[in-house]
Amino acid sequence: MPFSFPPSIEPFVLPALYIVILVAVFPLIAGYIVLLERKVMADIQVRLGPMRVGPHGLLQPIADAVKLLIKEDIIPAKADRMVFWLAPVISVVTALVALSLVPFSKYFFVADTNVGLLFLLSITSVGILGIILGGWSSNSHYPLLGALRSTAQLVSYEVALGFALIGGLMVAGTLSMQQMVHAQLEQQMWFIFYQPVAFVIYFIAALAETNRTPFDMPEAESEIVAGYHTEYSGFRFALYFLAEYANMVVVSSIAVTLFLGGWLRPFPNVRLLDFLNYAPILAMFVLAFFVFLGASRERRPIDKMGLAGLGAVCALIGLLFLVPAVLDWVQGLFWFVLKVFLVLYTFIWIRFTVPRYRYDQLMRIGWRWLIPLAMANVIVTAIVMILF
Amino acid sequence: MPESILNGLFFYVLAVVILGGAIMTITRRNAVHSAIWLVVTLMGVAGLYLHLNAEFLAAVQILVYIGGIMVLFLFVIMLVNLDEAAKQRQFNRQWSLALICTLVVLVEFGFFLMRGAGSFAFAEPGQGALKPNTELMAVALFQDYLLPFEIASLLLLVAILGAVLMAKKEI
Amino acid sequence: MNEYFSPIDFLVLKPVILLTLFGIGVMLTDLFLDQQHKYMNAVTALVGLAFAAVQLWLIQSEMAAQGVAQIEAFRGAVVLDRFAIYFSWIFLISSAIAILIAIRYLEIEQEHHGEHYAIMLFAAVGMMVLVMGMDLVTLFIALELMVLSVYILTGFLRRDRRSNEAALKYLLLGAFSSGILAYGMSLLYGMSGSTNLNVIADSLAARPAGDPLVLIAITAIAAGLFFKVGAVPFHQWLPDAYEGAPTSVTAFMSVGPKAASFAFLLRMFLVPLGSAREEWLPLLVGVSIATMTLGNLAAISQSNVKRLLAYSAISHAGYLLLGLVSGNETGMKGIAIYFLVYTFMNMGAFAVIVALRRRDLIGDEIDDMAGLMYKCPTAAVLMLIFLLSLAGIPPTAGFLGKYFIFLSLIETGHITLAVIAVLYVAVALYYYFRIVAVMFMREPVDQEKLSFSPGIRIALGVTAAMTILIGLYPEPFIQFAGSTVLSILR
Amino acid sequence: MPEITTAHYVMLSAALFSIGTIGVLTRRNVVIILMSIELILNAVNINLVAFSNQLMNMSGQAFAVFVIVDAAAEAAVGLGIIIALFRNKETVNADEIDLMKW
Repeated sequence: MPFSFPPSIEPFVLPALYIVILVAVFPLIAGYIVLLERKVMADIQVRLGPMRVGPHGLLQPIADAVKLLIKEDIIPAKADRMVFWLAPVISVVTALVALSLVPFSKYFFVADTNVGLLFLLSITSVGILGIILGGWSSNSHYPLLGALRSTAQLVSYEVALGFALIGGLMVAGTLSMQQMVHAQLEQQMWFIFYQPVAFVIYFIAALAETNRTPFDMPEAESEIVAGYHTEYSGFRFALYFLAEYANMVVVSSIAVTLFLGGWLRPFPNVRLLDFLNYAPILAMFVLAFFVFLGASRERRPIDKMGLAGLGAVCALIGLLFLVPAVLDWVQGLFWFVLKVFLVLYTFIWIRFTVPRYRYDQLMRIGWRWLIPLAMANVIVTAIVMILF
Repeated sequence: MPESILNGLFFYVLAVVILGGAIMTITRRNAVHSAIWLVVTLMGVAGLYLHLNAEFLAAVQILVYIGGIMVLFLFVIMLVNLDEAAKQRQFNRQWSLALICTLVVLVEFGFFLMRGAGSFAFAEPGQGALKPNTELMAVALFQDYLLPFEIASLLLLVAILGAVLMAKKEI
Repeated sequence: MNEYFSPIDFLVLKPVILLTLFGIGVMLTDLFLDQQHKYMNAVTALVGLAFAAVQLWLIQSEMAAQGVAQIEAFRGAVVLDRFAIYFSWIFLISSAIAILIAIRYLEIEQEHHGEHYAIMLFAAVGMMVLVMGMDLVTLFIALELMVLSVYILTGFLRRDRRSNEAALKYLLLGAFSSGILAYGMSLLYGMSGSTNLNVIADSLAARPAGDPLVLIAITAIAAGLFFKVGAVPFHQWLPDAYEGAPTSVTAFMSVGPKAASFAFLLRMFLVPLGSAREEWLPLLVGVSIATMTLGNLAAISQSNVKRLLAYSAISHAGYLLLGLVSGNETGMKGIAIYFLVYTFMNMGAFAVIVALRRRDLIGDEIDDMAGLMYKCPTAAVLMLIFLLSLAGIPPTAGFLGKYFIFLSLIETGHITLAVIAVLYVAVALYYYFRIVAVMFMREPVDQEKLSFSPGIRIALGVTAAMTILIGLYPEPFIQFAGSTVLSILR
Repeated sequence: MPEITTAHYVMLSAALFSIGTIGVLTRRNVVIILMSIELILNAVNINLVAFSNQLMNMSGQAFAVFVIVDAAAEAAVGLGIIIALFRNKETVNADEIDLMKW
């Protein structure tokens, strides 16, 4: 290191940097997840999806963001202004704070504490306040109903979610997010293979926790308009939107970390597969190749140039990865992001495949099936662990 | 000593947050506002726990208190719709007792300021450790306090029973 | 066996475990019972109590045979000594009687759910652990289990506003007092570095007299405990809770939880705070005088029998605190025997009120007792016996407890206190005889016969028989009580 | 700035405790009374955790966990009773709960 910080603040430098990166970059990522969702939806429905803004609609998220920001900001006349202002902020802050506990790679994480997963759960549980307060402060019937439904749903499924995680935790033997990944390295097995039931329960509960179909009761358009954020518009609405996608990323990250090997590459112990370490380079070059291919097919010159530039950037990044230090640093991040996106893809896939549940069915699934099943899973796991 | 100044700052900021939140909690007219201020206080207390080497407890505080109890409070406030109550007189007549409480605390503070922190003699520090926090908490809960732990499970069972019995229209 | 759970732990907890299992069993079988067969829940609960009693008996006789005075379990968190066993008997008996009188009453109120009996058993678990506890954490959580169960039982008549209100008041004040108590406990922990009562006792004894922290801790703990036993000035919840609760529950909470709270109070004042006796004694004397005064004087003007008995319960708490004021062997013996007697006479009195409950008549006003002598002489005579006993008239059992407590006061030189207490007994006679006068002198308002359910018959029979038996033939009971409470005196 | 000692935490806890007590004694709204009780229990927990830190002993933190459990149980039952009461009589003011003499 050419220069160094004074020892008293040295441990805070990297985390602070990572926080800045996360806060700055995440809204963009969320925007592109939305684009991904729309594209996947279009594909499932045999359409093209957004194509206007930029080549293949690649600039659509930015256009959306600009639209939301310059929209008129409406606060209902009888709303509780302070709370109305506060509620989306709570949602988005808790969601972003939760990201700080996610281990993106061996090197890239803001904090790794002894009680990491518990903290993560507790912070996401605070997000419920944003929903219930948002619904209440609008001083309007539909938001209030939506908020109450949503809260009941979140609280109910949090129990199942927690129990499912306990199953995984018992195998991992730690609450620290980094240690979980290391435990999977040591036991040479992703925990999804030890805890398939827990993973399935977790996945279902996670769908409910993030208000995704088939559990998107709180925003069931036909019944209660848009649920708790009916009265929200413009920037505040964007905040709720951001929080929702941040929550999706967080729950997927937990699933990846605890059940799918975190930032480990597949089969990290098999020497034969060491070539997978170079997968990030390969991926970048393949990406660049496809972008160039797409560029050659574009008609408008501006699109052609845009895509060509993007391809060049991809290729450049691929070249950068050839440096061993960079490759080592990027390695974990690559696998982690890949796995998270696979989980997110499943979320999206389910959204456009499965119909929505009725509210009472939703509660019944939670209380009568998921929670008892998750508890049984914990008990069986405990017995098996004592016996063997 | 920057370390101790940092510690002091941390303590005083959190103390202001906690006490300010508490005072706002008991003076707000609207029960929802009270609840929000109570959340502020609880967050401050959680921060204090982090400062006092009780990470596990800080997480539990947020998870159970804010994510559970306060949500329950808000839920009930919204169910029983307190708009009427907010327009009425907020305080009852037991001011005298409250005044006595305040006086007692002031006397206590006066004593504290006069005699200094050393006048309160607590037990000597022991040989134990507080880290790794979760593991030690597990040992404490499942070995030293196994019986209370089991009884706490019964307590929660009774609480569930009671809440359902009271709140459900038809059993 | 692994290191943190030993067979001894299991042995000590056996009665408690049985009660818990039966409580859960009641909840499960309740699912399969229709409204006509809900009484089966009561039977299950009684069987559970019987099993627990058998286990308790086995443990007791085993301890006697091996000459063991006390068994420590759970790393000193609980101690099963004779004191705990003695009070456990009281809890088992009072729970059984309360269940017996609850069956018909809940049917009439149309709130006959199995949960009632389950919660009662869980409350008994809390009480039994509470008297065994030697550790602040165990004591706190057991206390909360007990009081939380009682809050729910108090509000069990969900459609009745009086019951709702009583439960809410009880819960708010009870939770408040638990908070104060916990605050005092936290200070004790800070001063001694341990949650074990014996360690706390040692480290408090080593402190200089008049230490401000000790004073604060004593004040907080005393306030919390006085709340729980219903001593003045923390008694406001008690009349309301007694009046609003279902009568069978009132009978239960006037004996079981009260005895448990009192046993807890004794344990706290004698073990950890034992060395600070000079500091809490004046407080205790003041509180007990105020309690007797208020209880007895306020009872005079009551028109509701449940409320009257509530104030009389407050005054009884005053007498019991006097036993702790004298603090010697006779005083302790007095407290122990007082509770045994109180169990029978108080529950008997409430059982009579329960028997008066009919579909159109609540039966807890004094006027509802008018002419009971002509309608149902048995009930009237039984009530007379219980009231005489509550007042402390010699041939009945109630005399015995008061006798020992007054004797202990004289032994320790608190003559003034003894005189005051005896004067209040005269006041008490007045208001108890108001009920008697109404029963025997007034004409009945209606002629409808009382019908006794089998449960109430058994409950009345047992309570009346024991009230008379203990009064006429007290020696074995005195010995039983006397030998058991010594274990708590350090 | 003087060193922050356990006594500072105890003072903070005492202040929080008395604010909670004042809330219980003076407010009419029963929901807010319940919240004040939560303040009191938090004061207890600050004490316990501060002592635990001073003594290097986990008992205090374990005790605090049980206090939180108790707070949750009390809040659940209390709010249940409030709903039952509200169903029968539409008020949440403590001194309007007056069918019996307070």
